[in-house]
Amino acid sequence: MLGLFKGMGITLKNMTKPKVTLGYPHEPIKMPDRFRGIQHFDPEKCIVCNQCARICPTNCISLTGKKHPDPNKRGKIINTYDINFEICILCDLCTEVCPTEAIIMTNRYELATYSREALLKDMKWLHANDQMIRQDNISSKPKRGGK
Amino acid sequence: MSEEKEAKKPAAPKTPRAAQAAGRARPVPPRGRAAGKPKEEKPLPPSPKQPVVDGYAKLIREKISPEAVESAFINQPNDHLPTLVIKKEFWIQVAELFKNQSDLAFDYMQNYSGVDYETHLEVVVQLYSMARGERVCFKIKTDREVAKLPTLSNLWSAADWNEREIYDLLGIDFEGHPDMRRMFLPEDWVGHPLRKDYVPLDEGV
Amino acid sequence: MLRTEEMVLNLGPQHPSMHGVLRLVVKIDGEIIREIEPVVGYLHRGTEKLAEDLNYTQIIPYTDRLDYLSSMTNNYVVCHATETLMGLEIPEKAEYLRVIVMEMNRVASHLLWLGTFLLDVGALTPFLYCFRDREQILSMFNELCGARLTYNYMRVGGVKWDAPAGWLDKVKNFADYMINEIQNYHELISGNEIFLQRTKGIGVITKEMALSYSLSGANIRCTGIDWDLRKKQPYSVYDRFDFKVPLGKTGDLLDKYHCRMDEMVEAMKIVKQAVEGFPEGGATMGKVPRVLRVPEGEVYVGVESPRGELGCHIVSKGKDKPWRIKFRRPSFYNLQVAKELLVGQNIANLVAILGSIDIVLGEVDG
Amino acid sequence: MDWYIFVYPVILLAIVLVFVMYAIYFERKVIGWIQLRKGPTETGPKGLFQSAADVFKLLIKEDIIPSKADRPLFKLAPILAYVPAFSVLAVIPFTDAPYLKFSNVAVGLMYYLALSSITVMGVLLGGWASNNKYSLLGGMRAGAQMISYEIPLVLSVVGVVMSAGSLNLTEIVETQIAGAWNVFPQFLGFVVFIIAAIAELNRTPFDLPEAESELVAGYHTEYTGFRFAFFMLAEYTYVFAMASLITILFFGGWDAPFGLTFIPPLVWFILKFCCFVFLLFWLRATFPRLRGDQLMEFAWKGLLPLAIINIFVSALLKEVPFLSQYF
Repeated sequence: MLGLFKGMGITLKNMTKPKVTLGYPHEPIKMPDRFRGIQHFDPEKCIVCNQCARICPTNCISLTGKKHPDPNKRGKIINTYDINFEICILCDLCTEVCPTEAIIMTNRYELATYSREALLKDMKWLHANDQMIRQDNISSKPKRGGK
Repeated sequence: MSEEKEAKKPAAPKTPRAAQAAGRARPVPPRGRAAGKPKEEKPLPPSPKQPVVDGYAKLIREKISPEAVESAFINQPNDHLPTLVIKKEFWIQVAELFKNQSDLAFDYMQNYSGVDYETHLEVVVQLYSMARGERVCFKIKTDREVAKLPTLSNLWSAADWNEREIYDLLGIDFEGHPDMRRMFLPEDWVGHPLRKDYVPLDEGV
Repeated sequence: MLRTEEMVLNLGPQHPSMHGVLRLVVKIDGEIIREIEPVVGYLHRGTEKLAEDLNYTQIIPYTDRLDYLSSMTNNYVVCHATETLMGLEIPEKAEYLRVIVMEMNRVASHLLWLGTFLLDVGALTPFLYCFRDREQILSMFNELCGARLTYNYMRVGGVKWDAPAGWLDKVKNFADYMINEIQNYHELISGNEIFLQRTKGIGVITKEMALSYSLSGANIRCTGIDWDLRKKQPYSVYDRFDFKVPLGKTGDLLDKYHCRMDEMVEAMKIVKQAVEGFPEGGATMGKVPRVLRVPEGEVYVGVESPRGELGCHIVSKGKDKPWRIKFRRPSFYNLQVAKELLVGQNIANLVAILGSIDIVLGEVDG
Repeated sequence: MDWYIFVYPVILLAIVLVFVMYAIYFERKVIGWIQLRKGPTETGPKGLFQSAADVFKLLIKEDIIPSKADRPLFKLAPILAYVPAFSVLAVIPFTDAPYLKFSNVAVGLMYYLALSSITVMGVLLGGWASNNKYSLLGGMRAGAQMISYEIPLVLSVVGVVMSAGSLNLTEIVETQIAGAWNVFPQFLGFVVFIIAAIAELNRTPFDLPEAESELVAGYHTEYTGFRFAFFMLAEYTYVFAMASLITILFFGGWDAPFGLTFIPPLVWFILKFCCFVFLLFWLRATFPRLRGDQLMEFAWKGLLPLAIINIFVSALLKEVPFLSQYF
């Protein structure tokens, strides 16, 4: 019988302890800097190297490039850039391979919508998603190639 | 730290295992870039486990049949794992011998998987002996068209579901299995997905 | 004896205590189980097939979703298998970080097991206490790698992130807190007579069963068989830490419970040692080629996940993608024994025994 | 016949309904606090209207009867469960004031115990008529459990009845006011009674009939809408009734302890009553569930002998010169 009363003591003690639950959605949850949320995309930095689309494990990134409008400059600029958040698993590999930090993670995590179509985010939307951008990007990036 | 330990044995992990696989004619894999700094092809230092695997092979040849062992070698990168390729006709006898003989006593099945090599199917069984702390790996090849192997479920109960899984995904029929049904996929599924020539019914998401 | 009619009861795939989408077709006589047939596959996503078309880095996020309660060990096993085959050298710092997160993940996983197991035997409250503590681990993981469940933290050759400033102190404080907190759990649960009644002598696994069914983790250790891969086939830097492997005696649910509780304490001790011996400088990634081409060969490695021996069997043909990758999923092996354990029990025991095996359906179904 | 005979029961029904709503609310709050949560907070200030919203939701829900169910019995079951639950309140005296006693029946206790055992019929019927295997198992468990625990429950109050020399609940209280609260001389009886009462109420650790992790929702798995509401109502009305009964039988009803008579008797009653209700919630948050066979064993091999011993000891001590005033 003692064990039963001991347990009752523990539960009674916990009754007055501060509550640990959060009042979401009234108070938004603050995510740490490294949190992998919805990506922000900066078209000006993108060099259309296609690495993000290639590394993506779920093939949710599709992009097309076009010739640089300035004929003196070489290379391409980005034309369209879509991420399908129906299948994106926010694994962070696209930002890891991006050589110019054109695509980076933000702290935004709310993706619920009313339709599947709304989950297909285009370049404009991703560019406008510029709040709470992750700061800690390059410093701890895996150093590949034995530098 | 296993990686460090291996690194101390020079060249051991970086050398293609096929070199020892006397019985298995395999091309030397492309190396160099993948393994970091290119290194000279050196003859392998003999593995400390070499006598063990030779002993196993000898035992099988003596006790069961001289033809039972197709090849026996040490998988050096994999922590010097003694590996024996057994002909499927003798496989069940070999398994019984290795489980029941008291000085072998491989009573624990660590892993049981199947591989499709396009030319043939293969099951790989890793056994462990709790009493002796020894590991051994068996490989048994079977034909792709008539994929049949004897069941191990009478020896290790763990083989039961694993064989069903292999049957489901690779289409190897285990003869004598008490309940040879698909494990994961529905009964009316067509094909065995882990075969290399399997065509998915539903392309893309 | 009254003759009663047997009845087929279909438990799951949606049922409050089925821990995912397991389905049990049970033939019961009154409440006594006469026959039982587990049906799995409702969560089969074909990870092994998908992985054949992915390169080694891309496989890592997929492993997060196998055993989604201990993604760190899943990450580790695929990295470890690849590294073993490539013969890579891992920086010390990365290995320490790996050990810390794996052991913390073990505690998080055991806490969730504890909560749900007690929920299965009908106690509501410990579940929330377990979640409170698990939550702290998850927030620390969130700070470290930016996710709470699907970490995708490890890479072939190291880990993605170094520990952020002050993180190791947090970990150490948490380890101290947790060791103390487990005493509270013992006070709340271990002495409870109803709990003892529900677990003592129930669902006994014999040594022979454990070996024959290749059980691992607490399911084999509760029978007294000393089988912990961290000791038996040491990987990473586990050989540097001093920890015990808790063993049971009888193999019943209570022993399993105590094994897992003691494992949490031991895991926290490892974490403390790892934080103390944490290397100052150094990289978090070893020397890894840009494109991971794994030399031809075959490898099987097993690591001790919270549920048991998590193995990874890779057949490589020298490409950047594996020819065949097979995960030895401990839940899949452990669940098999349920069929033998459950016949002759009643429904209340079924729920408790099934809960004690600690299965994760993402792992069973692969 | 006075007019209030018709009005007071309606008021009482309203009080019971409000009690049920707020008992559920406080149950969720208390368990929430114990589990370091906040409990309901959204509907109304501090979530006060949460239960009202729940009840409203249940009332406007579609009434679903499974096509394979036994329709008449399926409909009858919740009524059969609820009507006795409310009827038993008729004999409970809340204070000494005459207007708060509905019927001063001479065999009040007997009436309570007899009527309350009808509820198990409703539960059993509901479980059977749903034509659902979980419901059936839940109904069977409920039947076995409630009938088994009724016996120690009845036997444990025999000591109280002997000391009061009456089955009338008002008289039982009055003897306690004159002597000591029954909880002290009848401690063994009290322990047996409270355990059996919790089992009768199907609450943790005896909540087998609706064991969520085993039987989904037990006997009311197939019930929705207002029929489900009736089962819930019956359950919580019994909490109300049982808490009142314990207060009356063992804690002196409205008797003010330590001479604190300036506090009105009704308040004392409510205070004691709330303590028991809180105990139920507290137990629910702490204990795991017993297993069926253990439950039966406990009733027949544990509680029943104890209750019988209690009767004998009470009878014996009634003859001891000094102690007899308490027995």
